[in-house]
Amino acid sequence: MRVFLAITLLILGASSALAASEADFKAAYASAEAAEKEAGTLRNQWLPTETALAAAKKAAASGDFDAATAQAKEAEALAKASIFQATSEKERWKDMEIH
Amino acid sequence: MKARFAIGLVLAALTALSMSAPLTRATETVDPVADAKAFRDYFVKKFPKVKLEDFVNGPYSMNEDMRKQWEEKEEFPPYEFALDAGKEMFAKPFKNGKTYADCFPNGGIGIRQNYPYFDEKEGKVVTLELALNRCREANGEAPVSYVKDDMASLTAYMAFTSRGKPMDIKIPNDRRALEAYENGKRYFYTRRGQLNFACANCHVQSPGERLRAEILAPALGILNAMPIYRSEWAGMGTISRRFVTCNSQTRAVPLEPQSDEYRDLEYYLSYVSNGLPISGPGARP
Amino acid sequence: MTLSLDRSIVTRRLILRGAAAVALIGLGDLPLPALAAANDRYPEDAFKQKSDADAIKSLYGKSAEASDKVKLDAPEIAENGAVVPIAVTTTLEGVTSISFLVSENPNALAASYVIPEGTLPSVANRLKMQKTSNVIAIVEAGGKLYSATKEVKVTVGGCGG
Amino acid sequence: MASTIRVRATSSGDNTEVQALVQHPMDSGYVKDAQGAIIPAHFIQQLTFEHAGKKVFVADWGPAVAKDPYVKFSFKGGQKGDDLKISWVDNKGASDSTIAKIG
Repeated sequence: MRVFLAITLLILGASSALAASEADFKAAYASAEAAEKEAGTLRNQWLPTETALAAAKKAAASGDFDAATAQAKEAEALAKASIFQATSEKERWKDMEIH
Repeated sequence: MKARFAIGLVLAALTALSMSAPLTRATETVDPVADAKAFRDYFVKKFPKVKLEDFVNGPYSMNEDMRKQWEEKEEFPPYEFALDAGKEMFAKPFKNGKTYADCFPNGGIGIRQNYPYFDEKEGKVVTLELALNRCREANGEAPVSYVKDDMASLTAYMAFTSRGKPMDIKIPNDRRALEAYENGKRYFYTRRGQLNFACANCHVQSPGERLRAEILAPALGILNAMPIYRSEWAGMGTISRRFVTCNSQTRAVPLEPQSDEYRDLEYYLSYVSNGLPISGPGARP
Repeated sequence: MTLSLDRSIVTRRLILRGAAAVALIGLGDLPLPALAAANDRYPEDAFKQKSDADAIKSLYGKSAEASDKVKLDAPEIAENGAVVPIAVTTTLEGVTSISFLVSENPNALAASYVIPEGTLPSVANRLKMQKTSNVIAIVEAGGKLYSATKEVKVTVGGCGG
Repeated sequence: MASTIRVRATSSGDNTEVQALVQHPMDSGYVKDAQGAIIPAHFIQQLTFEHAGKKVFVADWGPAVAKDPYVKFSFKGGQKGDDLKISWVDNKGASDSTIAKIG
């Protein structure tokens, strides 16, 4: 899991060097939205994900696709984290249960 | 009188507890009776100086300075207006002439301690708030918001008529009822939100501790005082409103009020508090 | 002719007029309510003052001395700054006014009570406090001002949405 | 419409203890609403209690008095069944009054 994260950070770092275009933003926003939708089916969305999605949309509307893409990527990371939380808690909750 | 009251509580609890038989599932048994006993023993052991029925007073059973401020508020409580409004609404007939009393056993008086209950026809948990809105719809009236004043006033009045009666939640011997109970328990212990807290982190592991100005309430009897007037909201709050705000405090997106998860959560939390007195409506920080 | 007299001068003049009025009553009935209304004018200016010292000055025209005969009851940590139960009682004699000030509030004076003859010198109320602050109870007795002060801690609740 | 003033006045023979709870927003003028607009100051300025034609207590309040304000005091005299007149006026000129029976 940690290796996977390291690789994504690398890719993220490399691509953000170039100015993000509207197409980059649209792709990033779409995958963020998909991840958030999945978190929704798991009934485990986070508020910061929604704020990041809204910020991405706002930045895109004002034409600042760099910021918009960064926010969309942030939203996707948050949505993925909330999905990870839901799946990992599926059994782990029992550890805390009073016996 | 106090001693007799406490003994009465214990007896009522034991009868209620022994009612529901455990369900053996493929993987592990779901045993509400054992759960409730372990749940209560945990809090009694963790807070030996707190009397059993005092847990329903939440933060005020945990801190003297807070309790003094509560006792001052209770002299003339801020929920007084909601209580009067609820009493008035309860008696005001719908357009078709019926009133809420026609929807509820015993005219809705002194029955709050039996809610939520498991509706075996529907196979779902029915809470007091859901039942009230269903009563409105059955009589051609629009449902009211679950998180706003009208619902809080109605439930405040119904809770008031049950004050002192021990919580008495039943789990019928029906696999779906045990599943609803288990869903509620799982929700209670599942970490959620960016802060990664479960209800249990605050209300089981650290009741009595401070969260800035607030003192965390113990989970035992945590719904017995509902609905509550919170100074924080400068107004009344239903169980629905409390669940929604708790979720957003951990930065989780709240679910729809009265969604299955919340109703099952209320079912679980009420069941494990069986035997403790209803003390609603309550005043809280 | 509404001079914005501060209260203590007003009360002294009233006592003189009151005495005169009482003397006259023996001769015929004199409308008393006008008297009572005079010292109940809303102390607009005092509520506008920022600091507690200015508010006390505007309200009473003199400063107070701390006294252990003034018992101020306030929480150590307010459960919520929106509803802070605060009460004061005193064994002082001849109490004519009781006031509560919250030094750090935008305007220090929170509440002021006229204590007519025959009313006990003790008041309980619920105030709003913006942040941690000194709460000051002022008692005017026999024309002199006595005070008690206590710090009340105030912060927001919960872990933040 | 029910009065905005709830009163409990109980006489112990020589003293009467009075508690009042008044339904009023007591907006301080420092709070913003959901849309971020300032809610204008709206608070009770004076609350008066009268027994047998005589003022037994006058409260001068500022915006720092809590919402649905509460006050408790006692006065000498006042028997069971006496009338206690309570009235308030706020900074917008609105007012309400009620007459309570001493218990």
